[in-house]
Amino acid sequence: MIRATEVNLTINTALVEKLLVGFVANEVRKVGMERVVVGISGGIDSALSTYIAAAALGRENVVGILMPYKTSNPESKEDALRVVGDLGIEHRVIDITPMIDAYFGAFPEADQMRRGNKMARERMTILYDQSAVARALVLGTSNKTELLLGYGTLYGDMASALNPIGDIYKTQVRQLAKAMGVPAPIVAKTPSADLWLGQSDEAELGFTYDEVDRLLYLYVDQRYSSEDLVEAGFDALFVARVAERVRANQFKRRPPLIAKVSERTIDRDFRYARDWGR
Amino acid sequence: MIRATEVNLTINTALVEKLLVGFVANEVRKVGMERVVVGISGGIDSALSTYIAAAALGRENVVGILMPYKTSNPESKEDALRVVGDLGIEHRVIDITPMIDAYFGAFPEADQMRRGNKMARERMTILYDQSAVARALVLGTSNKTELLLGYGTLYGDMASALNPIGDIYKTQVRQLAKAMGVPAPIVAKTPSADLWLGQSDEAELGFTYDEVDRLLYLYVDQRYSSEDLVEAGFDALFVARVAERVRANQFKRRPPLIAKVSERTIDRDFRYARDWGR
Amino acid sequence: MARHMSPALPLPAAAHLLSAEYPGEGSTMKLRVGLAQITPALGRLDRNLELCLEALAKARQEQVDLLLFPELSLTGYYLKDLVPTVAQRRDSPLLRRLADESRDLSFVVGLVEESPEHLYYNACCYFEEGALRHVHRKVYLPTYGIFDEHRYLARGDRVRTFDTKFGRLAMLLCEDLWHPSAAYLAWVGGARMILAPSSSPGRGVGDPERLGISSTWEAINRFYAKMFSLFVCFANRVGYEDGINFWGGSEVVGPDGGTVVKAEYLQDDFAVAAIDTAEVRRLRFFNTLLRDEDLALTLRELQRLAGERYA
Amino acid sequence: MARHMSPALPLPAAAHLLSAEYPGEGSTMKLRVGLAQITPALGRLDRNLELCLEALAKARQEQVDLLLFPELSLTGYYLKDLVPTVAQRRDSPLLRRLADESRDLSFVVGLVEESPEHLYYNACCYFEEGALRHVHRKVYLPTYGIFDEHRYLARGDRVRTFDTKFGRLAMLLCEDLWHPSAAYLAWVGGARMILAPSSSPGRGVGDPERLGISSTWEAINRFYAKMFSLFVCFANRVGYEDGINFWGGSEVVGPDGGTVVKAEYLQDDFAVAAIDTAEVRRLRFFNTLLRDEDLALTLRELQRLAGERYA
Repeated sequence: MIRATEVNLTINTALVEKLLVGFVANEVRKVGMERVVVGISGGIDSALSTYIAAAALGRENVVGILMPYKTSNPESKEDALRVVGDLGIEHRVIDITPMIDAYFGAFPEADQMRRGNKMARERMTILYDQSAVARALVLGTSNKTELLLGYGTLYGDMASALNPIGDIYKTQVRQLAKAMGVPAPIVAKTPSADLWLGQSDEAELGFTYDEVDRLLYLYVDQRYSSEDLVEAGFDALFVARVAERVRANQFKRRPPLIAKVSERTIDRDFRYARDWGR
Repeated sequence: MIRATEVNLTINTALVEKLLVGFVANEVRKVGMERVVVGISGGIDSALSTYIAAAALGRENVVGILMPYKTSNPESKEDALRVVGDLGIEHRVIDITPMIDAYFGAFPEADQMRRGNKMARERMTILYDQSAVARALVLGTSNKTELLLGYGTLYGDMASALNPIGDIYKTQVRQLAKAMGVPAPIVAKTPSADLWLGQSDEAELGFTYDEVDRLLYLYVDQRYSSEDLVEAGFDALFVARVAERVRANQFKRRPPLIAKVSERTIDRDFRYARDWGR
Repeated sequence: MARHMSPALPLPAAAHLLSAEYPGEGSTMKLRVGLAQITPALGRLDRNLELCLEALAKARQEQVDLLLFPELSLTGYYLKDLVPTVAQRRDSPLLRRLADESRDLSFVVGLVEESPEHLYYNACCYFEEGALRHVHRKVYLPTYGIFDEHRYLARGDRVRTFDTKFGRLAMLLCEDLWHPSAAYLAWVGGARMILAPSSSPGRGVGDPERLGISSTWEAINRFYAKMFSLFVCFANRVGYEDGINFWGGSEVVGPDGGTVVKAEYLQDDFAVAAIDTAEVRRLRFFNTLLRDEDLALTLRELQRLAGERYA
Repeated sequence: MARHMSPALPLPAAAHLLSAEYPGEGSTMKLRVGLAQITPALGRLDRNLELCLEALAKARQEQVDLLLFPELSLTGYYLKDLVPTVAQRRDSPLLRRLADESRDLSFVVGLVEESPEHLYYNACCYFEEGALRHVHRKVYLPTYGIFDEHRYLARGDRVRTFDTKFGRLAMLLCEDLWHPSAAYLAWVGGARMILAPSSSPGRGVGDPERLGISSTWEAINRFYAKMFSLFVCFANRVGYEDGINFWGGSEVVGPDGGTVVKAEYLQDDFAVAAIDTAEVRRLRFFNTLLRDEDLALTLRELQRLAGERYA
């Protein structure tokens, strides 16, 4: 039987880099494009995605968009500019405060969750608008841990055209970021969605990425059961909470439900690759 | 061989109504909810979706959101209020002008297309925010014609939790709307996304819904080839344009691409229903 | 009613070990067949067991002798990667629990069976007099259109009839019935009733009367019932899964091709048909197709075709 | 080289009509095998035919005798509902065009074959001396994990060897090689080379050396080459489709289990192996497994197992 302590999430970073760089180059060019836009938050995920894109397309073909809100941590912007400066890519700063405040002026009672989600979606709308200007695709920056836990905003940060890091766990994002030269302070800092001051992913989630990645790897990638995982040494409540979270957030990973009535329904029996004819 | 003129898109409206009302009631309650929010534009698609939802959940469980922009046709708002009044549902008017103008103040050069897409996405962000307030799901209002042609905004009007009309063509939307009592002026008026003044779907698309629905039905539902369709009497250029449009817009009907590197990747070999455990 | 029973399956031995020699074989009887047209919850054995127990209670109230649940009634249909999670071995506590329920009432439930080699089958189980008497593993796994069964499941390799209190029966699961060869094997194998648990998704709304798919199914059920002079008992589920509806319309069709009972479309229902298997006997006075059927010819020609194909 | 050829297939007759009596059978020869590790465009026959013609031109420059393209090289892999759109009948203009290209150079391409009954097969075609000489239809259609082949395709029902300029060969497509029974049939059928066009998607990044899937494949190729003392020629594609990469690493493995040539991972490549089929003869001095193999025992035991399973 597997032991919780024995799980090894080490990846071959040279190989993964080659795969992900190839992915971005191939999928962008296949649709007749040359460029991507990416929202750079100052965190490790968007930094890594940006490094991958720059390696794939050349620094002249990556546009970084910084979208701070008035309460965003100023360090986030500094870190985002560090990525921009280190890679030498074009960038644009678009303050989302006017749009967000214009909306919540009518809803002063809105809590942090509503505000955070609205900001995440506002950023998506800006990335898509800027992608039209730049004749570019929108690069996604959600990692596998977030996608499985549903720790992200549907149609916000979870929305993109292509996502190079959606199949690697947060722990593996760190390995690859280090290997690809993402600045050390960005790799080292405490993960935060920075939707409000002092937000910390791990405090909010109630567990560390190290812990949950090992659990998710056994549960999702290796298909051990919840019972197996408890036997392997994971806390039973932790296992139950994570398993339920993965299940309950399945809707964030699936397209909208369409009521089937015809003989051939989109995404059910009308099935083509996204790359159809490319 | 089929003849273009013989295509019959008549639906059994009583049966479709029963299916779609059941769909909304079942899928909403299954996730432990009672309510939906729906963006009511004044057009036939959102009106029909709203009538279906009211029949499914009761009028007290449907919240209509009207989201005009300063250049929106005032008739649109009147028609939207007609739906609200006829059904007796709760509604809220949220003017999107402040948010949109706050953004485009920095980009005065933006064309109608950019503005229209930004508005469609802004409306999505508002619907999702209002759904959190109302503890409700967001109801989709895209019909099969629009989804196949990609005539809609990705992560804008195409985004929702559940869409009752995504498997019926525009022509069939009209039949059902009439049968379910959507006010006649709404059923009769010229289809328009109303993203700018005087916009008309059919003028923009370059063909009528009647024409294209018959073509799409044979091409998509019946799987006739482009060659068959020309033989059936459709104009060759029209067939080619529509087929290419369906192909080129496949990305709007698929989730973001994730670069596969692991043994089990979301949506590739990690597959569960959205209704997992419901 | 015949009182001599087939022995309970020695778990997990295969169903085909049941003897074809059965005292009282051919005797006819009256019975009440119930159709439990339910809405299973996807991947929730606990909730579906409750639905099952409720329907069994209702069946007892209504003096039902044989109750049919739909295909995958214990699990829901679009299981995808949940298949191993919900699968049951023949000796599982859940199946023992169900067997206990069959002391006074025979019934058929649908579930995912896990074989000793850890293969997963879309199966239906016939319980009678406290034991699991027969298992049919779906042979034809639809993997087209809205279906992906072959992706998740192994394919059954037997179509067998089996003896019960009510005479010799056969079970076929949904798509199996779309293959006339499977129904033919049930007929030639001596079934007087085909039990057909189904999870048929609704589609096709051009017909002014009903769903396109219902018309097709109703024609199939009537065709076999009439041509083969036997009862077809079709138990179809309802409810929605990921936007796909299951249309219900469960029915018992008699050996004359007529409807004995028909459940509602698109909603939960519980229908009971009072039937007399003597009808099979009476109709076979007129319909001599079974008498005239040339098994040897069919077999010989099939062997020739297979020989040519695999030469 | 042997100059006596099998007749061209009378289109669309089945490949198994090729005579097994072949003058010069058993004579050995030197030849150059090319592996065209390409990136097909999804659903674009036009662009893929161009890729194919380019690779044939390159093969002529490099004096290649036998060129292998990957599985579905003319169509791309994740075709889904495009299957009927890109399918080719054996007498299609495209196949005639390819046959013409084979006057001076034998080669294998992958495509979707449409049968006379309008069934669709994942097939590979062996062209030689101006004609289509053999078609292998993939038998084992993976329908798990990232694969959905059974959803769209019919399953082949033959594993046959066939005679060529280069002696007796067999073709197996990708997943076919994961079934030792298929490789066994090629071996017992007399193949001195297994040609294995593939579209293997990359996954598994924990290994410090290479992709997890590459390790598995390389072990499979070496196992058959060494145990069966024959050449395994594996042509795998590259490129990305909907985020899934194909990892390349095409190779020719000799009858001693050693690598004759290895193409790059994850990028277009063109590799040439100069081989001598006399190596098969020499290694079978040492490896007597084929001499000692008990075909009758294996057949008898399989018949027993089938008899038990289907009793």
